[in-house]
Amino acid sequence: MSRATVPDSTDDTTAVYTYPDSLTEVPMRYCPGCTHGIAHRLVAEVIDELGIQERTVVIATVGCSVYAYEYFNTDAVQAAHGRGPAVATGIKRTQPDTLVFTYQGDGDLASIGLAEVMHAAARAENFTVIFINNAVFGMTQGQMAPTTLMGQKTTTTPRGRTLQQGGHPLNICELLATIPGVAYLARETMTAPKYVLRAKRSIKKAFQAQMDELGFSLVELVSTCPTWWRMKPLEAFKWLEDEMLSQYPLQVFVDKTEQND
Amino acid sequence: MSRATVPDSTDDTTAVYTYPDSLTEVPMRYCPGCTHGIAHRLVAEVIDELGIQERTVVIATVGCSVYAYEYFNTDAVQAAHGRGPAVATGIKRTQPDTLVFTYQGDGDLASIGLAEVMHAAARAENFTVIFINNAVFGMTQGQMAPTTLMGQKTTTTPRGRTLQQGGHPLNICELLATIPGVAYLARETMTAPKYVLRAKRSIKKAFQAQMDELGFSLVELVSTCPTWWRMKPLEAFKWLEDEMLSQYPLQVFVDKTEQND
Amino acid sequence: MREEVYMAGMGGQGVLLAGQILAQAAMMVGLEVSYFPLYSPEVRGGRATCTVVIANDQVGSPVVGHPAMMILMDKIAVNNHLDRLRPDGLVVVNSSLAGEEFDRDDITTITIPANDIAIDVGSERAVNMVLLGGYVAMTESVSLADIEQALREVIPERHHSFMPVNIAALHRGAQAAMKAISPTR
Amino acid sequence: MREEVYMAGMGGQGVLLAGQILAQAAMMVGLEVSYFPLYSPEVRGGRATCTVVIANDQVGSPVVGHPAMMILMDKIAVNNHLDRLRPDGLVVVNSSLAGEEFDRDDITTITIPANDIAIDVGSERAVNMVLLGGYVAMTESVSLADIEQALREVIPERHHSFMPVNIAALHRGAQAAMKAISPTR
Amino acid sequence: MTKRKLIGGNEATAEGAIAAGCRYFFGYPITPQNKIPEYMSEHLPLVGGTYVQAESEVAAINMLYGAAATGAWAMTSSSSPGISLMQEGLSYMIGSELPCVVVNMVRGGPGLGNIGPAQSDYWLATRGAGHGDGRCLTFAPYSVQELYDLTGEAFTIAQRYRNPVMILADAILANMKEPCRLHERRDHPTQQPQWAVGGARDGRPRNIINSLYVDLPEEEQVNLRIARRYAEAAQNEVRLAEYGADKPQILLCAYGIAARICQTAAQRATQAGVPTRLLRPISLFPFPAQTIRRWADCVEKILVVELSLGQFIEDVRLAVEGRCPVELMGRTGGMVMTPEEVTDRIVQMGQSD
Amino acid sequence: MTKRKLIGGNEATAEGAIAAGCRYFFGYPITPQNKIPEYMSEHLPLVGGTYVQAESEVAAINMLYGAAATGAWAMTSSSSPGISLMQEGLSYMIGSELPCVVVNMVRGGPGLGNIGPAQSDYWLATRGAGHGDGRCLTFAPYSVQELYDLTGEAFTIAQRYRNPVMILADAILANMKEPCRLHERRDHPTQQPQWAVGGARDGRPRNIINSLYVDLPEEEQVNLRIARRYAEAAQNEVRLAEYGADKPQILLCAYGIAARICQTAAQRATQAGVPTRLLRPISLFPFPAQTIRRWADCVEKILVVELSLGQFIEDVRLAVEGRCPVELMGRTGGMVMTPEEVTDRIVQMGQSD
Amino acid sequence: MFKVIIDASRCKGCGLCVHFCPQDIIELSDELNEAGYHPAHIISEEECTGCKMCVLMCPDVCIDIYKEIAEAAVND
Amino acid sequence: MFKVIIDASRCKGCGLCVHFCPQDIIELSDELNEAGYHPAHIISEEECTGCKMCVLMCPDVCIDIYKEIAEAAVND
Ligand SMILES: Cc1ncc(C[n+]2csc(CCOP(=O)(O)OP(=O)(O)O)c2C)c(N)n1
Ligand SMILES: Cc1ncc(C[n+]2csc(CCOP(=O)(O)OP(=O)(O)O)c2C)c(N)n1
Ligand code: SF4
Ligand code: SF4
Ligand code: SF4
Ligand code: SF4
Ligand code: SF4
Ligand code: SF4
Ligand SMILES: [Mg+2]
Ligand SMILES: [Mg+2]
Repeated sequence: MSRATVPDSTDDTTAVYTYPDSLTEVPMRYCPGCTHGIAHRLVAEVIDELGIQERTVVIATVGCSVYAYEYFNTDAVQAAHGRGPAVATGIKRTQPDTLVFTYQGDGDLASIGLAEVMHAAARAENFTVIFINNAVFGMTQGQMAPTTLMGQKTTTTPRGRTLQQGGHPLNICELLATIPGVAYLARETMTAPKYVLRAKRSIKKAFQAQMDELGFSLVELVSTCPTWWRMKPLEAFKWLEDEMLSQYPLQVFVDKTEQND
Repeated sequence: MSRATVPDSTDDTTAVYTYPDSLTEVPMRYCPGCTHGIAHRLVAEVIDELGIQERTVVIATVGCSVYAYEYFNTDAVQAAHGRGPAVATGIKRTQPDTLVFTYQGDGDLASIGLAEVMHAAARAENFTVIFINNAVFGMTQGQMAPTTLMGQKTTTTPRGRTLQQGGHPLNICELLATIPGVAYLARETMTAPKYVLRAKRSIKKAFQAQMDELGFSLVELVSTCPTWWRMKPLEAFKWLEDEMLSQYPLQVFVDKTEQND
Repeated sequence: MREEVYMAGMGGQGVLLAGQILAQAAMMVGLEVSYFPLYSPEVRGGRATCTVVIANDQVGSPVVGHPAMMILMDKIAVNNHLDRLRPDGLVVVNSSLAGEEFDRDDITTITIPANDIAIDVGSERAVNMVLLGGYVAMTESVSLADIEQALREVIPERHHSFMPVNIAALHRGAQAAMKAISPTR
Repeated sequence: MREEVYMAGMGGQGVLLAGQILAQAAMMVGLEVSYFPLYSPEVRGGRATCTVVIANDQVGSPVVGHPAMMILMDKIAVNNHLDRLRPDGLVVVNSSLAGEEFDRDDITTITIPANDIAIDVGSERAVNMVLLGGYVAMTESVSLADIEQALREVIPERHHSFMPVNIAALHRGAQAAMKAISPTR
Repeated sequence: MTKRKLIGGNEATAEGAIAAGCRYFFGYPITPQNKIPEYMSEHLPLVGGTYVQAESEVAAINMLYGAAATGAWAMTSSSSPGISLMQEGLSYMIGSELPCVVVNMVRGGPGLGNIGPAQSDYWLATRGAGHGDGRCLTFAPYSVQELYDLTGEAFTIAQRYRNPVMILADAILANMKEPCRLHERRDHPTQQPQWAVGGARDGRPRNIINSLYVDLPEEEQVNLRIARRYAEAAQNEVRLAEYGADKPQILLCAYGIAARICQTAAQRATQAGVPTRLLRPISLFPFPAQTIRRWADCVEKILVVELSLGQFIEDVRLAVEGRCPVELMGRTGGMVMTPEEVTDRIVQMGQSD
Repeated sequence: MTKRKLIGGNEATAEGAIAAGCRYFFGYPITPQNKIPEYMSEHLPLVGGTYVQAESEVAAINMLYGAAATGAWAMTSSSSPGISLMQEGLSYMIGSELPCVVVNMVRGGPGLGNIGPAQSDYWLATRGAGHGDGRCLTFAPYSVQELYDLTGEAFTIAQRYRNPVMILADAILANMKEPCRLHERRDHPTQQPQWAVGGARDGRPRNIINSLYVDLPEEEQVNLRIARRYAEAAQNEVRLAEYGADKPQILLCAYGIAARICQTAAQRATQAGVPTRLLRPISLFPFPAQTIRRWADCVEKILVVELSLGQFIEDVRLAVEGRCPVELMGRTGGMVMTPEEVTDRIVQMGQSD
Repeated sequence: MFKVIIDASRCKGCGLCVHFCPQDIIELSDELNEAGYHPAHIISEEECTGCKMCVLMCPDVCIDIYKEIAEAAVND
Repeated sequence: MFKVIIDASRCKGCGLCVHFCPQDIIELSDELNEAGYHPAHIISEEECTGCKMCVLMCPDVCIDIYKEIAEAAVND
């Protein structure tokens, strides 16, 4: 049952959509039009719908989403840059009946934290990763990330990313797809309602995989950073669709929940 | 021209095989029958054959091969555990006309150093990795490595590796094969003369790729650790062939030198 | 001579730029100067403050507990910082966003409707220049002409088309300040 | 009472096991004891040494500069360590691998052809027990019977079939030592 | 009284933790402490605990962070290079006010160094825990029995002060075997502390474990609270032991394995006519500064003996504040001084006056 | 005399390095020093240099290790948490006797902390470099000009002592803009030092860069050699500056940004009738202990002002050895004291006697 | 009939709801909110179909939608 | 005719050359070398075909092989 259809009783109306329980009321500090906010909302809706708010622990990592512990209305742990998956491991190993997810940017996960996420996947650790790939280090002011596109200008690739300076973009899902410990793995985006709905379905499956103790799950959300892309929010959506999706095609890579049904 | 056919002139004989120039005469400290020694010899022969001894820098990493700087008769740098690829990056970026290779065990490369090797590959750093996968931490007395097989007993999996405790074995070549910066990538072994010859060909190609500035190259050598497998050298060869090769099949994954010819 | 000025406003209002231009001007007339910003961690929409200290010789502390001068760009800035102004200090306030009423009567208050003036000279983004002009009118370390010079250095060449607006804003701010010297003193 | 013994040999010769058995025996008779090994970093083929200190009450330093006693398992051990034996000290040497000739004449030297004896009792691997037996014959802290007790504790159950050989080796070592008290003293 | 068992320092450390209620171990192998993870991997499953071999020390300390965040009694162990890699994680632990136990079996450094005994991580242990004003509470056992006892106690102390506790030993203590009295293994506490995460169930307010404070005054308050805990620890947790002459001419200061060496040296020097007392700090932070200061007024000289080139001596000097001369006898790089050498040095000091 | 340019502390640091001949930068972004990598990525390619964005600080320091091994003039920069992650690598650098320059723009800690100014990495910088007896030579600039000058000089000093040199500043200095005189960019030295790797060509004996010494006495000798270099540095590289009253009643000790604050405070306190002198160590290791000790005999009291809770003060106390009372005025967690507050404190100290 | 409530204090004026509303009934106001943004508002609520596109796309979770109960009952 | 020289001081007696020699002409000695291993030695050099299998498999690079020059000249 979708949280959105739960009637929030007032005198003469039914709620079609109201603010999710699993978000606090703290206004989010993201820049206008940044998809971090959409991603937060989707995760919160999924937590509401699965009825797991009281069992959930969010792991806020270092990036623009570092304050995730203020936004998600659940227990929370703030982890060192890149180490969310190690922290999640520590939590799940001691409290296996919690539901744990890390929320990590591409700098956090694909740069400094690559080893931790890959090893967690290899160990088939039973938690979920929400991976926000916006092709840039947002919080630190727009430097190159491992996922920055070839030719993309950032504050540390002022002439555009080149093979010589920064190498090739790293495709995290394609890497993780080779690892047997992965139970659910998908790449989604949020630049249109249909994508948002797809993304939410994937997030829900990822949590479902965790609830069913199938192992490691990760949903990559190809995201925008209008500020450091130096674009208006809608321009950023277009650039994402035109430029990023060919490097990061949307796909469900692994889905062991299906076998489970 | 093969180094082995160079006549080492004595009065009445020609050398069919003599000790490679690129090895010092320091006796190697490896246990009897350990394939580390074969791997060293092969690399040294390749360096001799390519005539690059004076341009080569070996990066000894931390594992039983930590003393590689004593054995290879070239400039050498000893790197912190797992960080060989970062050190190699630093050397190649400042001295691009050197030939640099790291010599790394599976603990070094696949456990603590996973991020460094993957990122070096993604950056298409132009050096070579010799990766010794013996399914165990040799130097520290036989603990589980990421490449330890399921069920394998080690000093930290006294009841055999299980999914719960240690997760799945990590297949490094399969992971790296998804990365476009890789110019040469192969998995070989050394348990029989034919394999040894194949392994040497791959090592030579990897160095060739580096000399041609094609990017990152890596040769995985499926290896033995008779001591911590608690086997005689020949038993270890058999166990490797029977048990390891199904998890780590021999294969040339990427070969851009071909396109270059 | 040691001149300490503290500026505060919302990120995007050009607080930091105003501080840098003042610092640049001071340097160009041969004074010693130190400028330092404090951002809040939000990339946008956060608060921005900066301190500029100008001196004949060594600047000494760039940190100032109770500055003698302030430029406050909006209500929040007034609420957060005005109490730290030194008694007998001088504050230039943007009355468009902060009103005209303040708690303190031991200071000199220059109120300038900077948003209105900025719109009037052609760009709401010139609010910072209006207030800076007002400030310069009240101090002796640098002149409006020095600020104009500094502007040319600090503003990238490709934005020099905005020069006239900025200069107009400066002067209008200065005029407004001269008129506005508060009677609360 | 403070008894300090230093043992050295090649890895694999059972130096460390000998030290542990001695320590175990000392503990079992109610003494205080400290055993510590020093390996060289090669997994195999390296050198192994250990120190055992036995005392009535606190052991104090487990590190000993000039031990009063030594067990040296081969030539290299003699070359590397004998000069550190305290004047008037006692050394038990494996003459099978180290010969009978030593540089020092200010010490008591017990030479035991330990390899030969070990082969004789049925296992070359019992060399360490032969030498330990020789040592125990020369000291008062523990007896051969104590060592036998300790052996039973230290050797894993599944290897208890080797017990008789080890015990024989101990006793033969002790006999050899009694006979061998060197006339160099 | 329980039976004594001849047991190695590493094993005693691991067993001490298990016996005290530790049920989670996250670690990465490194000599000379490999027997600790090996022991844990063997024994923890038998008591319902969990051993996780981390992919690195960085991962290990962050797994520990996660486990500690749930209130679990958890630990890691390593040796010098691995402890260096844990500095960021330890700083996070301190900043987030999380208890844990970290064992450092120090080896010769810097860099890869060697696996000989050393005390050259003194600063790393007592000043360390990376960046920021936080520190580890640090204890230095000097025998196998003390490794066992202190590692066990460390868990209680860590919980009390919500701060990492470091057990600082060395390659000799790690490998040394001595008789040790073991007590029954205790169960680990089942109730989560009130601050721990694990799901905000049944209406309990949600908990947040965090070291980020954008509000600078709030961060300052946090740091002052942590500093107050250290001050409290300085009241309650200072431990030391003293041995030897009651009216000493020379005071020896040494901790850990160096103190063992000095125990014998103090005895011999006293016998040789230079009355010598050994003061052995067991807690390194908090440091027994007051006792040392008191002795400084009564002795001719202090000799500091450490397996490093002048780290521990700074704490002694800070305590002494010039009251008497303080001399250093240090070794480094895996080397140890012998009791004979220390004795000679004391006798020489005693005679030079 | 060259023209003055209004330039930020980060930019001055980066430009100072380039101007001195640094051509290689390996780093990972972190606030408040992001403008350093950004500047480097923009400018290094223009002078034939190379900027590599490492995947982490651990990778960055190890890339630096590789670059330093070839004799290249190379640097990295970071801020507190990143510097914690570099501890193992720095220890390797020291153990392998490699020169390099590391900049730490300290922020509020521990843990993630905040991006406010702090000096709470004092121990990390001066006692640090991870495990072992090694240390970084550490310099603390206090103005944009000094950031520029000292960062440049750091390369020469690093080469001279074959040891990492750390530039320790903070979030205010990083973001502060001040007039700065820039000199011409110098070319970097083309000849490899004799110990560097890069291929053993033309019959030169092969070079090995290594910190592993299985032979313990050899390792001890290496450490003693390194210690001798530090002793040499203590002879040649101690730097300090003094300001204020010639016959002071109170001596202020402060470094970096705190010294800037104290400059004004010393002036005002003197004016207020308490003659005050400021002693500002510029080199933190080696530490200007002798000068402080001399002053300790001449003043009533010393006030140590630091943006931390009592780290720097230990070096002052070690220098003073009880000759006069040493008091602390510390802030933490990103907070700073104002010159007014310091003045008040001095005046109060001056009157209490 | 739907009731669309946009929390103007949270709104950052990103315009995504404006763009994605198929009925084209959302607009940014000329006024600034406290945070300095031009918040979105509904210009013609009666045309709203309750499709939730605006909700789906809003990064700041500013939008609540209610349905009048009479209709709701019919629909259920 | 080939000359096979096995450096007994380096040999660790692993037996790999013994196993892989197709001519079965290598054996481990009963004696111990300095390092305590039973080194390999050739028992019937005349049967050696110079196939280098022993060389290929020796982890300690103990084996050198020479060919008598007369024959070598013929082969070249
Ligand atoms: C150890 C460490 N290194 C560096 C940083 C600085 N830092 C903070 S966020 C960040 C990158 C953030 O990028 P990303 O993960 O992509 O998140 P985004 O802001 O883009 O959402 C970095 C490098 C840090 N806090 N800690
Ligand atoms: C930072 C750090 N952590 C741990 C170690 C200890 N260590 C030395 S070698 C090694 C593993 C070696 O295994 P592998 O790389 O597989 O090499 P092998 O010995 O098997 O050839 C470890 C964990 C270390 N030296 N440094
Ligand atoms: S900087 Fe980029 S990623 Fe961060 S909140 Fe702003 S738009 Fe989003
Ligand atoms: S421990 Fe294993 S890997 Fe290491 S040298 Fe011995 S056999 Fe080889
Ligand atoms: S619910 Fe649909 S029609 Fe109504 S305002 Fe939102 S987007 Fe427009
Ligand atoms: S999408 Fe949300 S934040 Fe953006 S304009 Fe609409 S209501 Fe405002
Ligand atoms: S060359 Fe061939 S035949 Fe000759 S000894 Fe070696 S393996 Fe045997
Ligand atoms: S293969 Fe080499 S090391 Fe092994 S037995 Fe033969 S010669 Fe000796
Ligand atoms: Mg990002
Ligand atoms: Mg291995």
